[in-house]
Amino acid sequence: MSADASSKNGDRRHLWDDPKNVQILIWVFWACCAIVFALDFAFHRHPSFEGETLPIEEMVGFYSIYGFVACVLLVLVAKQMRKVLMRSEDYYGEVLGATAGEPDGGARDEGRAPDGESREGRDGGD
Amino acid sequence: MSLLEALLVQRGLWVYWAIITLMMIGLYGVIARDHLVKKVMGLNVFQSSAILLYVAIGKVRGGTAAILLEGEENVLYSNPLPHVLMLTAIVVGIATTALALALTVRIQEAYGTLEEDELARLRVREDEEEAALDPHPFDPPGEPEDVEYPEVKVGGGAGGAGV
Amino acid sequence: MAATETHAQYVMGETVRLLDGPLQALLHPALPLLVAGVVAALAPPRLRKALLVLAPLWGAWNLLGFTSGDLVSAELAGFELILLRVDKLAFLFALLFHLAALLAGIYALHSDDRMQQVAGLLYAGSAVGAVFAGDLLVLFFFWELLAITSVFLIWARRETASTRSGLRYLLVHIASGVLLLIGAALHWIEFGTLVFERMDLGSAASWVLLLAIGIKCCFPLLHTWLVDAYPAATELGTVYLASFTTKTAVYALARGYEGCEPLIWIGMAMAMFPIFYAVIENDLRRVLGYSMINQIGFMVCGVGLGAGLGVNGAVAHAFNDVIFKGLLFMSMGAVLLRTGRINGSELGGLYKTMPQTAGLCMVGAASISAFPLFSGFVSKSMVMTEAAHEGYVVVWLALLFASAGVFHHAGIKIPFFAFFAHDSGLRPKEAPLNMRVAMGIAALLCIAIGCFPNALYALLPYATDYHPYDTTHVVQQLQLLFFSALAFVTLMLTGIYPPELRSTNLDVDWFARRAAPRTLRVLAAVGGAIWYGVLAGLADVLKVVRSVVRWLHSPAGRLGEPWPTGTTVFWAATLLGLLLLFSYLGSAL
Amino acid sequence: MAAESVGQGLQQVALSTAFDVHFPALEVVLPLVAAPLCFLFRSRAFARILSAAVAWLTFGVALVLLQKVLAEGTVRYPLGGWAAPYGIEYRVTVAGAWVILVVSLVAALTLLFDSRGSASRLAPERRYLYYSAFLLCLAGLLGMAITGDLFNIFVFLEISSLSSYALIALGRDRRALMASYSYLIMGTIGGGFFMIGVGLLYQMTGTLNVEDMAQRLPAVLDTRTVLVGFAFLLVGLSIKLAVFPLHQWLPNAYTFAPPRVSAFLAGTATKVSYYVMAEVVFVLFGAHFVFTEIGLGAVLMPLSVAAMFVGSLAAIYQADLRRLLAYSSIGQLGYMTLGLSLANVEGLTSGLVHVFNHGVTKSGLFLVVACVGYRTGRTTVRSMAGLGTRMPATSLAFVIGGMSLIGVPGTAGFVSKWELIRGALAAERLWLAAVVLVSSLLAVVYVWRVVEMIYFGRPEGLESLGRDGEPVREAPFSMLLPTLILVAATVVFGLWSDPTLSVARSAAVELLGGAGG
Repeated sequence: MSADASSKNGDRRHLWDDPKNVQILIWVFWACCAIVFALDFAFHRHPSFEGETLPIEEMVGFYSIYGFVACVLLVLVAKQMRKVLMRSEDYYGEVLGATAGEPDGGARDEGRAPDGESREGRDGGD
Repeated sequence: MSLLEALLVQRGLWVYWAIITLMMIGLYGVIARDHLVKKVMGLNVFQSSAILLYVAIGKVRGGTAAILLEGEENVLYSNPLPHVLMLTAIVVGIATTALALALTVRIQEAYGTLEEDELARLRVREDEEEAALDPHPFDPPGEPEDVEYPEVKVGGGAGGAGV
Repeated sequence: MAATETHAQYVMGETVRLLDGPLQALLHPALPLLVAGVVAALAPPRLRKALLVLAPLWGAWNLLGFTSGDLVSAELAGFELILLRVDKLAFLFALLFHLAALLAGIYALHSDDRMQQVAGLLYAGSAVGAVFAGDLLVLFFFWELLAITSVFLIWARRETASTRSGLRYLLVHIASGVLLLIGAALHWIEFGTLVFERMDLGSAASWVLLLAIGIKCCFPLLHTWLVDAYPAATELGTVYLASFTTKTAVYALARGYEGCEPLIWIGMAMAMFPIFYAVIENDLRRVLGYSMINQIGFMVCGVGLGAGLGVNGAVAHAFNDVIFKGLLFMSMGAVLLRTGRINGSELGGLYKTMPQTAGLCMVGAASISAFPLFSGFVSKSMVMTEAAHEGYVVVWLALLFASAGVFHHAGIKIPFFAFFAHDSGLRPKEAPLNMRVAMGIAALLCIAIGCFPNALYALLPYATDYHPYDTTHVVQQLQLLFFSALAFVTLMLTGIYPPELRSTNLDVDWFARRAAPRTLRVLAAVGGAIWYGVLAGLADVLKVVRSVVRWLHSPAGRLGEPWPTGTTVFWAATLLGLLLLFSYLGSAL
Repeated sequence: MAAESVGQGLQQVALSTAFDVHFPALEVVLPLVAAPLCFLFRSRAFARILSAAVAWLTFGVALVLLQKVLAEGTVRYPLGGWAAPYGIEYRVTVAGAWVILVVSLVAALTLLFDSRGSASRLAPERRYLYYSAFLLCLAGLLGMAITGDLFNIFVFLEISSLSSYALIALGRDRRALMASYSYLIMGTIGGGFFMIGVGLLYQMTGTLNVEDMAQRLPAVLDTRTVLVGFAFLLVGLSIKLAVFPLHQWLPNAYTFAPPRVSAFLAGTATKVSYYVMAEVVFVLFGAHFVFTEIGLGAVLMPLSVAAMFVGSLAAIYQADLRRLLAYSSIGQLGYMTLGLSLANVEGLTSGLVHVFNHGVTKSGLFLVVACVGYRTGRTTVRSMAGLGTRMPATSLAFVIGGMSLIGVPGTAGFVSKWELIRGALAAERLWLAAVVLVSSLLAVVYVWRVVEMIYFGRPEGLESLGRDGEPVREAPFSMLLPTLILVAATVVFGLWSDPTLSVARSAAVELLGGAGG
């Protein structure tokens, strides 16, 4: 999904740099979903609840549908929450990492912050 | 009616009224007179009233002096003890008066006056001269006490050495 | 390990228990770590590093000498204090803490920071001490020690934001400790004992103590310290923090409130609400923080469900959580160390240069998502099963929802945004070896427990014959997880999924950090105006008083100046007159 | 000098000769005889040595008497061999012995103090008169505490008063004359009132012996004459005791008297009157009559509180150290009378222990001021500027004494204040305890003014030079020694309060037990 970004660092192409590979992965995933769903027909799931407490649980594909719906609902609700809850990063004043040295765009080769004095011991290499 | 009776009818109580009056005169003298010698005199009157009180206490109506007489028994005599005590009190009174008068002499020498209000003013001035050397932290600065003191001629020496 | 009366003795306390084996002097289990912490404070760097690894091993070896039923008490100021009480519950947690301390110790080997090393060891030691505390006073001692030692892990980041965050953290935890002390006092008053045993909700002490534990346990509305402080700590500090504080609280809850029904609902709420926050949170360690609250929700729920499978599930899940959550925090710590950033919006594509970290992170993600054959599966399902068994439909549905949600944010979001997603262009080095070793051990444990849960089950406080791997369970779980993932993939592909944005998301700490200060500021302004008005008035009054006092008492004042003789005599006469009048009236009556 | 340690003296003294039965008389006769001797020999050196020796002797005798009283109960001595109700009886109670101990101790130490410079207006060759008057004053004060005869108390009161008027008038400042005159007028009226009171009581009971009268009084307690007599006695004593508002003679008298006289009178005169008042109130009339029937507490308590505040507030404003200390004395006397007005064991104990504690403290502080005056030539607060380095021992002595005035724990002042607060609480008057604490804050203010000057004040210009233009340095040893002994005693008996408190307590119990005869 992030194929084009790799070239700017000039490093070798990695596995998921190739959209084809990603596409294959997605197809495999869909296949897995289908198989897992189909398992409901292959096995009889004994219900978690005894008796008639939650009959819907025994419905075919209950867990699959519940999982899917739950997650979509989760994301949609969370998205709406943003409208109410989201504030700028420095809403409370300070921002974490603001007073630390930001790596300059690339990888931090030694992982040592520019102001190494004050952050002594944060990392000592391998 | 009973009060008037107490005042006049009961015989003998008039002595106490006289003593109280005397005492009041003495105290009045001390309180109201500004002249130091007059105060001393007031004091003297006050002391006399106290002495008279004791004498009156000791007096027994119809009694004689408490002197042992040959051959006379069952003599009615006044209580001698208060009278004897008053000898001491009189001595004390004389000593006090003498000391007070001696002091007034010294005050006259030191200040040239015996009027207490003038002496008080002089003393206040002395106090303030002393205090001026020692500005008090709680005194607001630049707030002079603009009290005018009447000029009093200061005589005598500033406390001569030697009595 | 029967406690027979032969030889071996405790160093602390009075009770002497003799072990069957060779002459063996046992330290209080918390001592090895605490002593190591104190020694580390003075030791040179190499020794400190050695201690980080050796102290947990020594402690664990020492711990293994104890057995359920051991009791050490000491008398202090008339109180019989139980310094040590060993049972299966405490033993399991202590073992877990030693394991966590070992993992964190290995993870910390690259660092030279004395502050973090010392704080880490002492912190782990306090947690061990807390779970073995037999009474509320000893618990209070370690409870506060936990707070005081751990805050240095936050301050060790040495940034303004983290310092302030640490202060807030300390404040909350000191408050929790104070509540605990108050609760202990109330308990003493109500029951005449300080022994920390199961309580019934109802007494004032039990509520105060629940509040104290609830703060540390991140009950809803009391949880913000965690998502505030954990992301603020160092990459190493968070690993320590994630292992001890909340787990000690879970232990305390299991000890004191086993089977308390309100906990089921509290746990449910805890499992539910953080996942929404986790979806929109950018800081990946804060995502893990929310996920942690969600996992503790399962544990609280389990404790509430009561003896047997519920508590077993809670405890087992706590055990697993320390390992897989530790693994996730470790991987994020490695990312933070190597890139200096931790926001999802700034990361991505790190698999290219940190493939091992990415792989280990995914093991952790699989575990937290309760994938079959991973550790989360064998413990979380216990709580779920018990909830269903007890007939809590709503709770069960909510927990199922939360399970799906966990997979969503912790299982997919964390590894995806950090290591895959769009290429951020960052090409950091692979994590230091010691970190990879620590993560590797953790990952191995995750899989081992997932595959062979019976070893863990044997340690649980209640005997169990629970079998997680039946077809129904596995199929259910696979369906749930795959279709959760399907939802993620679908939303991603359709672009509905909310992008990672640099932002602050308001939580209930808004009330403490924003609303309260602002209200206070307004109040202060109003109050200040009034106050200054009052002060001005007071100043006027004082001025009057002062002038009156001066008028009376200064050397020239009415009472201060020496009166003329006549005046004094007048007063004497007046006083006499008054007294005579007084006596006259008195006698006339 | 061996007797200077009270602790040592309180130990069992094996002095059991036939002679010691005469000790009560000896206590008074010694200074009384020495006074005319001083006059006769007209030698300053002789007078000095004799008076100091007599003072120390009386102190020793007082110690023996106290120990004897504590061991055997009240010591009686019929003067001239006349039995009690008829003759004059010397009667040493615990409280009396306690007071004469304080008086003789303060006298001994102030006479040890080597007052140099021209502190009094007497020419050096006539200085023997000073000692003569001093000894008379001492005899009077001791006599008041020892005699068991009311009229005798009056006589001793006048002896001490007359000699103290003379002593005060010897002050170098001419204001001393007016101060003395004022005191004379007030003192004489006070004495007169006392005498009238005694006369009225004699009229009703026919006896002058305190114990005898105490036994006869209950029969006639409801007569108006007794009431009037009581009022006269009380007001008369209040004047001598400088109870607010009858305190105005005190500040100037203490301020302008010669230094040693200030120190001596501040430590003793009012304390003896306090004892006499306690005896009149508790022994003669009994607490029940005085506090329940007449309700004296309602009068004395407000006046005591007023004295605490008026004295302390006025002290804050004083420029002169001696006057500051004098006003502080008025406040401290307020504490003592407050203790008396509580009419319980704790309150009276606090008053009686304060007799010692305040006597020692205030005398010590007046001697400190005398040292300062000797070196700097002045006694204003300002003159203390920077003395912390130039007169370190003297400065420290002032600080310690000041702390005792405030009532800082560890000093003698604290012991009495603590006991007073206990008394207020025992009487269930919480507000009184609060008032005592608040008034202590005022003491902090006036003491701090001086302390600040000592350690942070900077002498300006000529002020850095002392008397006669010499640089200021530590006071000579002969002045410092008694000062430091007194100040050290405030610390010693602040920390080790058992002996003082226990004696004061048994005195208080004895006085209260004497209620109604």
